[in-house]
Amino acid sequence: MRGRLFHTISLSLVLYGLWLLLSGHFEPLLLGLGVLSCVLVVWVSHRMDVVDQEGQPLALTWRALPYWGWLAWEIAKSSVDVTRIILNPRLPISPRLMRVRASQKSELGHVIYANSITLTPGTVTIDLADGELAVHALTRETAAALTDGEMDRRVTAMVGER
Amino acid sequence: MTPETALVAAIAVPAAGALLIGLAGKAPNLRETITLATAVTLFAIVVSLVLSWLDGARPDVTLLTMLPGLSLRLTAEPLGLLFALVASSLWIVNSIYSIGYMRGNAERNQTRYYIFFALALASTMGIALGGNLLTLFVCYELLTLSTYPLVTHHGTPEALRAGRTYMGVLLATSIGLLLLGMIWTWQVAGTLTFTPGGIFKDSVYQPLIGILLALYMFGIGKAALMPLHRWLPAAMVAPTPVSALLHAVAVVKAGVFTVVKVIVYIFGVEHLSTVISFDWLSIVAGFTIVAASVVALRQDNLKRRLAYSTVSQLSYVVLAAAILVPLSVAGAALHIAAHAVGKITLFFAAGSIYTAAHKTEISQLDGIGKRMPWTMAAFGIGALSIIGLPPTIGFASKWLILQGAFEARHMLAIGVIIVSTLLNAAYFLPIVHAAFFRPEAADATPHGEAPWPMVLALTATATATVVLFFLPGVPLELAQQLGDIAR
Amino acid sequence: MSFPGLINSWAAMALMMIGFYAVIAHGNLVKKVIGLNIFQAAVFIFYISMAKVRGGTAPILGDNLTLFSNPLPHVLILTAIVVGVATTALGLSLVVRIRDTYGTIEDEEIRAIEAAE
Amino acid sequence: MLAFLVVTALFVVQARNLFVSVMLMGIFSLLVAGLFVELDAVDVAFTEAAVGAGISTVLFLGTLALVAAKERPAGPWKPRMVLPFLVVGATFALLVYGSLDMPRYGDPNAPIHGHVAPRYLEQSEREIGISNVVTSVLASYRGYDTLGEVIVVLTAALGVMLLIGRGRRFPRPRPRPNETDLE
Amino acid sequence: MNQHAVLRVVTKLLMPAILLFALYVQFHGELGPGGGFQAGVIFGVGFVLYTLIFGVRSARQVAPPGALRTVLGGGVLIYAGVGVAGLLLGGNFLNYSVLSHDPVHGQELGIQLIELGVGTTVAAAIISLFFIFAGQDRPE
Amino acid sequence: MMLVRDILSWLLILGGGFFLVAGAIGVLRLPDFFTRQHAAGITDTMGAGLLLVGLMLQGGLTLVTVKLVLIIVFLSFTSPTSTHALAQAALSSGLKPLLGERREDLSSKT
Amino acid sequence: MIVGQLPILQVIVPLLAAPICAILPFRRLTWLIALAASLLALAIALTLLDQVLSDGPISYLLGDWAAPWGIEYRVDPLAAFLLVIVSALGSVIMLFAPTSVAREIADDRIFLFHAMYLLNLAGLLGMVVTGDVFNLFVFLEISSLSSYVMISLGQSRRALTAAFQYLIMGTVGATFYVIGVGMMYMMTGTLNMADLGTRLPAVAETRTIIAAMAFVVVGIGLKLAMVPLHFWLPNAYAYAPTVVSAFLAATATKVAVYVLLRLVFTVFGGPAMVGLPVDQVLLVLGIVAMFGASAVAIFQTDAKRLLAYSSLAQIGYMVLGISFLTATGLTATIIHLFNHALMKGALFLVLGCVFLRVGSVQISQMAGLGRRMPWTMAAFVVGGLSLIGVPLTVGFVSKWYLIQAALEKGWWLVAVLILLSSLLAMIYVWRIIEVAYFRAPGDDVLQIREAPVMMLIPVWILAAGNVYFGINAQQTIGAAQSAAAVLLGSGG
Amino acid sequence: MFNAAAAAVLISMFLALVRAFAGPTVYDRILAVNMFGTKTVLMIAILGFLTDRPDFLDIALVYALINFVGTIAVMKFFKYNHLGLPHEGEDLGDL
Ligand code: NA
Ligand code: NA
Repeated sequence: MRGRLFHTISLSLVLYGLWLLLSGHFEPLLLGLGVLSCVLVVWVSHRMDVVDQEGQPLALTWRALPYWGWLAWEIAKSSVDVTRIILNPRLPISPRLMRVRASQKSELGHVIYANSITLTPGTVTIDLADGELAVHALTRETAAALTDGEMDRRVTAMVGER
Repeated sequence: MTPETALVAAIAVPAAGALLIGLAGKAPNLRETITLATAVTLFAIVVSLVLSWLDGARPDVTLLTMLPGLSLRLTAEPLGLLFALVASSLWIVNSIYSIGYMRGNAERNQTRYYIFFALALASTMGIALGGNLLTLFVCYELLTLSTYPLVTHHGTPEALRAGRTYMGVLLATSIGLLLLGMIWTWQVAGTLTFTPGGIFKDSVYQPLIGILLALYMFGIGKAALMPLHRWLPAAMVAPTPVSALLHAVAVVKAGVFTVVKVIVYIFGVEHLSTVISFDWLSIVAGFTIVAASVVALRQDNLKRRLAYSTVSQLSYVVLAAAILVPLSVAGAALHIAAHAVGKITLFFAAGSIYTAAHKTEISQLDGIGKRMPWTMAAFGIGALSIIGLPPTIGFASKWLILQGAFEARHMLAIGVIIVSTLLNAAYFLPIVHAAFFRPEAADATPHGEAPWPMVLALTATATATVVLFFLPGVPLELAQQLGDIAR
Repeated sequence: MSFPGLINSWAAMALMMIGFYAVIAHGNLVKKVIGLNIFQAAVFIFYISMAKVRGGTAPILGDNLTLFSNPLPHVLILTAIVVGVATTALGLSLVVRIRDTYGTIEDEEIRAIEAAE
Repeated sequence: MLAFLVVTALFVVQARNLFVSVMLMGIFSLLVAGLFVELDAVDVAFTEAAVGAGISTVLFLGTLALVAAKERPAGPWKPRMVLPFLVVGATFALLVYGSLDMPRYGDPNAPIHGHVAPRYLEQSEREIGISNVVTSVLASYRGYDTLGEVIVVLTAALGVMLLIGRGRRFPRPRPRPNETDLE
Repeated sequence: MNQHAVLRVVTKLLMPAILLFALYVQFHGELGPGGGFQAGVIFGVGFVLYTLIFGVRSARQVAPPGALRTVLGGGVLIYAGVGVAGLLLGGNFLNYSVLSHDPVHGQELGIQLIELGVGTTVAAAIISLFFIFAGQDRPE
Repeated sequence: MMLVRDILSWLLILGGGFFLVAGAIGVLRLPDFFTRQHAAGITDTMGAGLLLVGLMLQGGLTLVTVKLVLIIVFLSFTSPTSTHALAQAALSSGLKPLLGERREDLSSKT
Repeated sequence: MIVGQLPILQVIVPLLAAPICAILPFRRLTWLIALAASLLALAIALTLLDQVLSDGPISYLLGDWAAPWGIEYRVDPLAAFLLVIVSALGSVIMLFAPTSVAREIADDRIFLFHAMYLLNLAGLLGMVVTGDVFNLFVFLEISSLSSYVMISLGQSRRALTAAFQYLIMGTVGATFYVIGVGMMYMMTGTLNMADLGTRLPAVAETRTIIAAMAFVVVGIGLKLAMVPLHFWLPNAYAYAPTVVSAFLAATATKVAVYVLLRLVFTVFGGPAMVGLPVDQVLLVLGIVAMFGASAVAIFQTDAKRLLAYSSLAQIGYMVLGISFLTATGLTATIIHLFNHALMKGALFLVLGCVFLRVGSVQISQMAGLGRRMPWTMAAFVVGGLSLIGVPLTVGFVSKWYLIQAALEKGWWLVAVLILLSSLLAMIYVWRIIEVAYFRAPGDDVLQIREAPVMMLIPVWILAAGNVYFGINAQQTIGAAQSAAAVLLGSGG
Repeated sequence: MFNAAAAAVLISMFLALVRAFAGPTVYDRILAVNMFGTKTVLMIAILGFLTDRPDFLDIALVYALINFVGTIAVMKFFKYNHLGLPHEGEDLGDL
């Protein structure tokens, strides 16, 4: 119960922040409407039952920033690699399917890991069940980059399970 | 009762009668009492109207304005009064006769029958007393509609087919031609009020008058001008009293009445006589007279022979009006009355024969005069009147027409009248002869006269046929007044 | 001389006719609704094209802006778009019902079924 | 852009797989919306994207899930198949005929820019007080049209409820005559 | 697709933001593109997403049909109610200027309110439309 | 300072454009659905990302930048999600990925 | 104050009643709301008619924005006359509805049906009072969409295909209309009808305006089922619930004719506009409709379909009246709008009674009904006679003016054709009357009894209207004449 | 500069369109449409800068949202041939 209240408050604050960002207007009327809007959204969200740890991983925000930075760099590197392959007249690809174990315990962790894999060019998560991911990789190299497990570790660290 | 009230009452009484008959539907005696009472009241009203008119009253009532500038309006004038008089008086007789006929033949749907009969009479009164063409037209259509259930009374496929012909011809002609003529007239003349001398100004384009006349003459299907006569024999499937009153008196007379009325009050006799294209009407009427008589000659069914005789006789009226001299117009008016009395007698007789002997064909009538002396005597008198021999009123009207024809030197009319008189004699006298002087067929079932109300009725009309010859009185007076108006 | 100035209209008109053709020539009911959508979208283009003023900008007032495209057709088409989607929704729900009761959404087959009744 | 549109539309119409048609319709809508942005009609683009690419697509998919997603192949050629071509041809001819006297694209002197509309651009800020002229016209000057638009939405929603909303779709079996009086 | 972890988590994460964005569009329509209609659509699309992931039955518990119908009609009544208010305050139907002492302020207020009516009706309409289409029994 | 920002943003935008086109070419060239997904991924991540960041630099510290950030965030959540969902749907519907070492092998299999 | 607001109240009363009905899922309550709204609309319409006949046209500015910047409502005698027709027929039909609707529509949907009816009514009323061509489109769609829904509620599955066909044709028509409006707007910069009327002459000769005219007329022609754009109508009317057939037949096509009148005269300037041979085209189409549709009607076996084809023929009369471009011709069209509403309203309601008792409106199933349901069938006779144009019914009045208009122009052949076509009406009406009265009833007909009084009252209100306004046509003709005068006057 | 970006976006849109037309599987088409949608988001963003009215990014955001939901809907359609079911066989509840 306490957790739920916490999530509600944190959601409200996040939403109001988002409102201010979107609006950019600070007249009383719009600020007031913002409050009303947030209340309405929180209420609906409650009815939808999306207010929980899974829905509002607020706690991750601070740890997420460095991870995002790292991920962005990974994406950039792989993008260049994959682009090279695509533009190579010989199209030197070697597509493969592989299974990867995710070490996170929560589903949230699995999802973050899966999406990170997908975001990185050259690998796509095509199935996720019980912590085991099926990944389609474009080349042997991209597959290898995944199997070294660094991304898995970083995600686990971010969701605070280590 | 003021003449104005009487004018309205002439229509309201039979209409109210229809309502009461409907309410009394469950009690046959009451129902038929109401029928008779209504008929008598109506007759009294018409008589009072006639008397006040002869006293110089000129009632004219506007009921309501239907369209801007066009109202439903009632006016008394000689032709209409004569027609009303004939129809209302014969309705009394016919009601008595109907009671006998309907009960004698155990017909179904009797209440419907009496209701629509009363409505038909109300419509007929409207036609007779309509003060303008619109009123007349409205009632003319209502007459068609109210008689449709009477024609199809039996509901048999044959009756339905006849009903379709009846409605088809009458509505098609009236809506397709008469209405067009009427609206066109309204367009040209700006009025539809019946006016002595007609409503068209001299400036109206002459060929248009010719077209309008054609629209009227063929639009008035009830006048049964050939080739639009088919509905009349078809209507003979109806019970005989219907044929008697409606198809000898009300409906067909409404047709020729309208013809005369239109010629006298819309075109004007004088005005029309200046239109060169006009004489085709005499030719068509004359042809109808002769042709229908020839057809009648060949019918074995008694009612059909009477029907074709009617077709022929109606054209007498048209022909008389078409001669366009006052005398013949008066003759036309009188012929409406004369033919009515005579022909209703003949139909009554035919109905009596059917009721008493269940015979419908002329060839079955040998020797029937001995079993039904009253009926066949009346038949003989009626036949004389139709042929136009004295001492019957039929002679008087024919005489007037012939006089007019001579005055106008209308050789065609004279010839047609003579030929058709011979034909009339040829198709009626053999029946009388056979009834009285031929021996009865060997296997004949014995029967007597028809029920007494029927005999009473046909005796009355036969008597009237003769009496009117000696005492033409009011009818002749009215006919002559019309002649004066046409002058 | 008139060519470049009317190309927008003509393209819109060609689109209209593509949609219109689908509506009247195709027997598949869903295709007819799709055709209506194209037809209407093309009409929207026609309206919005007429609103354009060369060198103008969107009719949202702001500093330093003077020349705007005509806002009225925009307003009209906003309404028309909504009307269009409302029609689509209704049309499709009818298609669903027709599929339920006839078992087909092909015009010809439906007609054959009705003729056989 | 226009060429894209025409090609897409042709593919939409020609595809026998209705699903493909619907997908391409989505693209078509996006293209139209893009065109609207280019033509300064941002509000309209917004709506077209949301409605054409979003709602319509979803509705079509919902329908295709319930009906066959394949269109019957066109039958053999029959003479009456000329009729649609004639109708479309005549309509197109009329459209092009009508277009010949139209103001040219982007012409700032076209009649529509000289009458009625200028007031919206010049006075609305003073009269209504908001910067989006489209909103001003939509919500105030022609607010009644917009009310009508909302009513149309209401009508469609209620209509779909009536047509395929759940519950008994067909009335109970026909009762015997005379039993149906309510009171 | 409830079983589908990736979709479920991402949807949960985005849902409040989508709804809030809808309301942002709702209330900023007069400043830029957007307004009641677009807001209603976005709000409705949020529900569509929710329904896609969690199923019609759960979604119907969030927005019961009776309530949806009320909101649907209610939006129209809000809009027309503003019009009638103008009428009662001495103007013609849909005259917002009379809603406040300052006509321009009245206009702004009126527009906000009617946009709210639009948004409400449109959102409810889209949600119910999708519920109905997605909630059909399949043929056969 | 302005110049540096402009140059940087142009570079980013150009880079984004390059990846967009390259990825799109990949979508055309690659032999099957699963391999094409990778190319599409490039356009969604690198292409869109660089382009939007470039635009952000143009926009400066304004509402525009905020919205661009929101777009990037939103895309970064939804793009992999839909890619993933699509791949899963394709796989579960029975679409078999081409697997193998070299392009020649693959094309002989198609 | 209220008096000045009548034009808008005319529309928003039913418009607001609709969402209220949608919110309240109660069959009887929503019926009462619908009935009350209709009656209120009728009262408003009558007041408006009275006002405009004595004080001249009323202009109502929505939101107080001056035309042409805002949307204008404009009530002139013609509009007021149509308002009376629509709201009167709506009221009577709502009075009739409960039993019939309970028979033909599932219980849990009736409240939504009432909402749909109100939307349709509001849409039609809105189309009539508006003075803005685009606002007309919006309300056209409101009424169209609700029509599609109401038609599809018919019991036969063919109602669905009929509604779909109507939806497609109707939407194509509306889109054509929008194209036409776009072209007009393009050339004039305005959407206000009166403003268009003054600004169009300057550009009347342009090809754009000629094309616009064609699109607008074809678009509205589709809505009005003007032959040859009529394919959707017979099925739609035949398979819709009877109440819906009655309401649509009595009002929707009338409003479409009204719109055509408005556009041809107020916007395009009527006789003054000689760009296109609109009058000749209308003349030919009208005559073709009169004969073709009547001829088809004769061979129908389903009474509702028969009446539907008859409606097409009657629309032909109205189109014909417009084609004369004269005061009398317009009077004929306008008076026939009213008269035909009375006839078809009565006839369709009679079929509602028949369906209630017999469960079918096949003509062959109606044998002997004249005896089993005397009041119902008597009303049918009255309505049928009116359709034929027998005197003392409204049909006669219409015919009178139409023929007079033809003769006035010297087109006597057209007059003859009008009369001949009414003979066709006689044939198809008589087919039913004959079966009902003179054909022996089948066994299952024997246990049928008369329709409930609550249904007979509205039926007879309309039947009596057929007679009353046939005998005393002064008021209606007066209104029609002033409406025609305004149309011609505004055409300059 | 913006023109160059717009050109790049347009080229990739065009290529996506080709893939959408060519298929061959529906998944290829979905992929192409999704990609096309994302490119439209970029296009709108760039157009905002091109026309000097960069405050239309809300539209781009809406596009992105619609595109996402649309793709999910399409996939659900293909996976379950139904948009409303959480998984097969479950009761759908009432209106
Ligand atoms: Na990837
Ligand atoms: Na806005």
